[in-house]
Amino acid sequence: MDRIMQIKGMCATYASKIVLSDINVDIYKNSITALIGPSGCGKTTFIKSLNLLVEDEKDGSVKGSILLEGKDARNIPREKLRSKLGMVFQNPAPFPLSIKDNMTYAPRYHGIRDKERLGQIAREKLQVAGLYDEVSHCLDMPARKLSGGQQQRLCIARALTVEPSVLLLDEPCSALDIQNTAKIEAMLKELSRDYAIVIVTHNLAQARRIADYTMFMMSGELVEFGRTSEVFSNPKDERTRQYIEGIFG
Amino acid sequence: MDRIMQIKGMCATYASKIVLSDINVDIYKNSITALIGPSGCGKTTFIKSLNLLVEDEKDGSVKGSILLEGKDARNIPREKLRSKLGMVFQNPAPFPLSIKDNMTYAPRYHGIRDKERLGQIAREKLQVAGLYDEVSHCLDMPARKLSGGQQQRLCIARALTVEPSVLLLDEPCSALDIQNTAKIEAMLKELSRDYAIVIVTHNLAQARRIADYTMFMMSGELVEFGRTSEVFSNPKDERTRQYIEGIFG
Amino acid sequence: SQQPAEEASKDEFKSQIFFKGSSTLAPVVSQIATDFIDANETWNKVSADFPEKSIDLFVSAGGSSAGVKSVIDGTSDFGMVSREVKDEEKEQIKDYKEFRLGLDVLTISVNPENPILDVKKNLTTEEVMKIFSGEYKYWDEVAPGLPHNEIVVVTRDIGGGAHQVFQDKVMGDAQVKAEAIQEPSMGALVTKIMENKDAIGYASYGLVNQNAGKITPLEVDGVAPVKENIISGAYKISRPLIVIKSGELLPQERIFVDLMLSEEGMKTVEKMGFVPAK
Amino acid sequence: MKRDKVFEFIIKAFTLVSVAILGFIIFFIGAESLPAFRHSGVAGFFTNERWHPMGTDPVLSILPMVFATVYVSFLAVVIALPIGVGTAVFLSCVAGEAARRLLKPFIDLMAGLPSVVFGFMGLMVVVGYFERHFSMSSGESALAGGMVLAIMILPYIISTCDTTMVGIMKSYKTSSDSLGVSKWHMVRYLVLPAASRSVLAGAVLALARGMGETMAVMMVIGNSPIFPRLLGKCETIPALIALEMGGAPVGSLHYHALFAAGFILIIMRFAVSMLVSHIKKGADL
Amino acid sequence: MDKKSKYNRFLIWSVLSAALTFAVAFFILGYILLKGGGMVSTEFLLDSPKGFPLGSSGGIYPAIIGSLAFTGVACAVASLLAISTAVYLKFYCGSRRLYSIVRLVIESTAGMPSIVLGLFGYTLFVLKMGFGVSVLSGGLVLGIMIFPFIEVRVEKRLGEIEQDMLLSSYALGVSRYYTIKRLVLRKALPDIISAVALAGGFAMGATAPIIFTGAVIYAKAPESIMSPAMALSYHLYVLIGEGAPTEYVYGTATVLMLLILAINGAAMLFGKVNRGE
Ligand SMILES: Nc1ncnc2c1ncn2[C@@H]1O[C@H](COP(=O)(O)OP(=O)(O)OP(=O)(O)O)[C@@H](O)[C@H]1O
Ligand SMILES: Nc1ncnc2c1ncn2[C@@H]1O[C@H](COP(=O)(O)OP(=O)(O)OP(=O)(O)O)[C@@H](O)[C@H]1O
Ligand SMILES: [Mg+2]
Ligand SMILES: [Mg+2]
Repeated sequence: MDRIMQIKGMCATYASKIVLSDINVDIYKNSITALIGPSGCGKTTFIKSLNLLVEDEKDGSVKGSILLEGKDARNIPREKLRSKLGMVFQNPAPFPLSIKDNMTYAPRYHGIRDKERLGQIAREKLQVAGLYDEVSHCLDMPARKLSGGQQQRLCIARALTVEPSVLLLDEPCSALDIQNTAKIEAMLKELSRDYAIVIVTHNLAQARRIADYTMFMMSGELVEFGRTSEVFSNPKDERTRQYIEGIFG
Repeated sequence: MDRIMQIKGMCATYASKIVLSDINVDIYKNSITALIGPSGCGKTTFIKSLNLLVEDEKDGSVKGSILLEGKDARNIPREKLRSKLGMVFQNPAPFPLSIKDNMTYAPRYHGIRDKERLGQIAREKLQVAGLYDEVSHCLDMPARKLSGGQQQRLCIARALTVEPSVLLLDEPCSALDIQNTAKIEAMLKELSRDYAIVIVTHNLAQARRIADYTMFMMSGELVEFGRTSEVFSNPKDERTRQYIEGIFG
Repeated sequence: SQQPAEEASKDEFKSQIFFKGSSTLAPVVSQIATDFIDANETWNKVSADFPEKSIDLFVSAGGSSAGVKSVIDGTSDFGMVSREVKDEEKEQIKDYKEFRLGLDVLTISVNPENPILDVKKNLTTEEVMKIFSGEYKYWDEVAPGLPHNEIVVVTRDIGGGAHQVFQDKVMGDAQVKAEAIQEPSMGALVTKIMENKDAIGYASYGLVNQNAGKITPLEVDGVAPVKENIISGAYKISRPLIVIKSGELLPQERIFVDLMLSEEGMKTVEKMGFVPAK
Repeated sequence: MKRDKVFEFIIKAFTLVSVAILGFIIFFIGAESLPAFRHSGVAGFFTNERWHPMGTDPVLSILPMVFATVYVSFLAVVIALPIGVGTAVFLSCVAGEAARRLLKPFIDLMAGLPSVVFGFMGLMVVVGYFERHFSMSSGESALAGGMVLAIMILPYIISTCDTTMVGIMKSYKTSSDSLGVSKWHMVRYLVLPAASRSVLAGAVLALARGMGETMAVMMVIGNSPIFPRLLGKCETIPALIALEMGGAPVGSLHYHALFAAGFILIIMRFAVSMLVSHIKKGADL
Repeated sequence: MDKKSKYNRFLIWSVLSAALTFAVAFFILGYILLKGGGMVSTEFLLDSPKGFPLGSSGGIYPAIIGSLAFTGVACAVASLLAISTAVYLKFYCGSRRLYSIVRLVIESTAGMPSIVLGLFGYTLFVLKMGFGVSVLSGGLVLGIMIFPFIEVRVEKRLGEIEQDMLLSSYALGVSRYYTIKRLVLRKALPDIISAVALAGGFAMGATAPIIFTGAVIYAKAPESIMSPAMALSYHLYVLIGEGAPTEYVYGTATVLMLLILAINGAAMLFGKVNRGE
């Protein structure tokens, strides 16, 4: 399979604190990569580094080379880079706008003016994220009034509106009930036909269920990367084994 | 087993929107009650109604009777009620203070002045929440700089500092990795010897693992309540069955 | 020069005249100007040679030196000065002209409740000097029988025009004591004397007249600050009120200056409490 | 997108213009004060002698005015800070939404009153009171200046703190309530610490305003160029400049010396904000 | 309860502070209104100053218009520059060095004695740039005076915008400009407007900066920003200096107060409408 992203010697720091050190890994097209590891190991920072969002944070900096489709990410205009890498945050943060405006926020920026068309995009993506039926009657309600899980799904739907080719998801299902989780998983599987997906998850079962590749991180280092089946059945690193066995231990 | 809370005909509304209708349920001492149900069904609202927090929100109101240890919750001073019902929110919101100050915030209120003692409480509860080792060297760091999971654990630890007799947890493990989840579960099991615990979870496996009772809600109604084993193996309501089978479906 | 109005004057009639300078003189000039505007409204009513343009006379304060500076810089048409214009200042002004409107006198005034008025209505220059320099600290040092109260000396800003006059004519080489209260305007100085029983200060003759009864001037060296003595020059502590200009006057400016120097203008000067030049 | 570039360019240009103008002010004052510094050296401004800029042998010491400026403005901040923060707490945590909306405009209104009015009322009320009740020969004093200035800077402190405190209340009230602590505990241990930055910012803003305030202070401190005492007269640098600028012949040493005094004031303000940003770093959250 | 009494002092502190603050505020405002409120009539508002000394009868119409003109110029200039600077510093300025230099310049000029600003404005605008003594020159100086005031507030407000929200927006690949326009301004606009209004009040009350640059003792209502004008604050100063009848002093102060109140009120209303939509 083709690599869509190649990451070499990536380091991320906040002020003097080194959060990621020397990460080397590739992201493959048409596949799902699960990112697992203990809390605080740097998973969120990892995906925020891929689209250089860390550099927009206070004192944050990213070093090393990140190639997207063979091109250095730094040479791609930020906006382009980011609309190629759709991202969903760990804590859903809908904008303080109505549900509809949250959905049309990015498309409008990308030049879509037609009301019809905007409405259609909103509807379609909300459907994909399994939220449409619940909110179709109140699209003008402030998005902040939605329940936690609804907000989460809204943010997923919103990330889809930019039609990214890579999707970066930080624990997208953590606030979702089982049915919605199943829906999202199905959707991701579906999307992975066309896109590359990186998903941070604490749910190892989920990683096993949907991921083609799994990377395991610990205190800012990439410990292991490989096909999911191999990582889970036959981990090369002792730390990985211990972590995975934690499920049952 | 003894009932610590009795809820009769509880309704909750935001402005004119009815979010909970006619909930009748009891919470038992020394046991864990899992609250499951689809996203947006009113789980968060349910636990926010128990300590009457909904009434402090804009346009929120709670009707019906809520008895805590036989006393009407409305006749208990709010502060007392709330320190009896510890609560952890779905999206962790540490105060914009240092980690240590987050931990000593409530104990100070209850008259503890001694630095030693405060430090000890902070340490102890952080240990229970499995955060101590990660943050022991930087207790004076702003809590907002912690990773998502760390913030979550901090909020759990903070809720424990008031020594509540009922613990209300809204998806406490959703941002936690497997090991911390295991730790928290063990801790909850431990705590349930002395306390009553209500835990909202989307992880049905978790509910099965730790809960003595399970209540299933849907669109603001309590559909089913019973011993966990029974609810899962032999649900009385068709909707419950369908929801639970969703795991495999 | 940068003044846009002046540039315009080459081809167009200049309807604006700008005065700037001494805050003592500003109310006088603006009073005359307002009356002039009210009487005429447009220039053609002043003289048939002028076009029908509204009369815009502007008066702005800022201090005597600011007035001189504005004339040097060309940012105003006339400067108002309430002290003698120094030679080095005159050198900087091309084709210097000055018009004397009148005299202001500094009276040595006290609160009407001050018992000194019963004991001693006259001070010598030396005594005034001693009071202001701090050699006399309490009233009973000035004359026996007065209360043992601290003398509250009120002055204008040391360095301002009024103070310079006082310095030259009274203090000589001595300095006013550091504890003196410096007031930003004559109005404030007079107010202070009106409010504080132990205060003494050099109040402007004009303001003493405007506040007759609320503030009382003393004699100095036996000479009372009254009109005759001022005109005769017997009362020494005085300063001139001057309007200055660089270059030739435009016809409309000439008309206004003549008005200021006319009997009517002098009446206004007097009404404002100063001693008119004529 | 093109619009972005344009926007960025425009605000960059405006920023540049602003900085250029402000920089030019500093330069202007610096340049105008140069002759004075050349005359008596920087040290000459800080000797223990009298300010006497005219005559044949001018002395340009403004040490007493430096002290007075600091003294009066600190006095004002010391008086206004506790009251201002207290009022902000009242507005954000005690008063209901309706009361807040009713009362807040008065604060803004106070901020807008011209300093002449404050000075005038200070003269009538504060100075008059001192004279009547403290048997002071004259009521003009550093304390009167501090009090009048305190009233003037109060609205600044209040409105800086209030906005932040309302934000904190909004975001964390629910979390705090659920811990069963009282509102006052929240004020003491959450609102105040979390707003400390704002309080500091408010204080600095107020101090800046205080050190530069001219008219009102000038009307009530007596303007005597002596070292400040609480109940004694004194003269601040802005008062010195405002009093004497009108009478100083342009280009004279006196004129340049007044600019030098202004320049020293800038340096002082700068020192204060450096000090504060230092403290801020120490208390960083 | 012991816990309650422990915090009583906070309650007492805040209530007393507020009581004191509002007592002072009401005293000052009430005093002025009581003494000057009776003066406010259509004649006073719409007539030119008359009498002897000038201003002791007639009205203050030219000063009202002049004050509005000065304040308008000042607010327009200052808000444009200050908001731009704040946005630039918060969202675009990449270099820490540059940031601290700009901050340093702003901090040093904040609270500059206004008389010095006036002299500076005289040199730059009146002389060098040839604007003459005019509303424009005076307004520009006032604008410089309130610039740091607005900038500091706006920057602080922008700093309070949630970081998460900004990051979420950037992550969608939209530009900073778009984020600022749609999210940041939407959240911060009411506060920005109230900062500008507050600053406008401050400018309207200032005297010293316009003495040298734009204000005159007597003028008709200005017809262009290139001519000098009266201003309420300066008129007040002159009235006090000349010892005009106190009811005229307080009447002028009352009008000034009401104007400032109106400006703030309008700002609040605007903010509310903006938030509500
Ligand atoms: N403040 C509010 N105003 C109006 N509606 C609200 C408010 N808070 C919640 N709701 C609505 O009430 C319903 C129940 O919300 P609640 O947060 O209790 O759901 P939940 O069961 O916790 O869902 P999730 O699992 O997604 O967190 C939702 O439809 C939500 O949109
Ligand atoms: N802005 C910041 N400043 C300083 N330290 C930070 C910052 N953001 C994150 N960190 C630290 O970097 C480390 C990694 O954080 P990160 O959020 O990437 O963890 P994570 O793997 O996503 O954890 P979780 O599963 O709990 O969300 C943590 O120790 C955290 O405290
Ligand atoms: Mg994370
Ligand atoms: Mg919820």
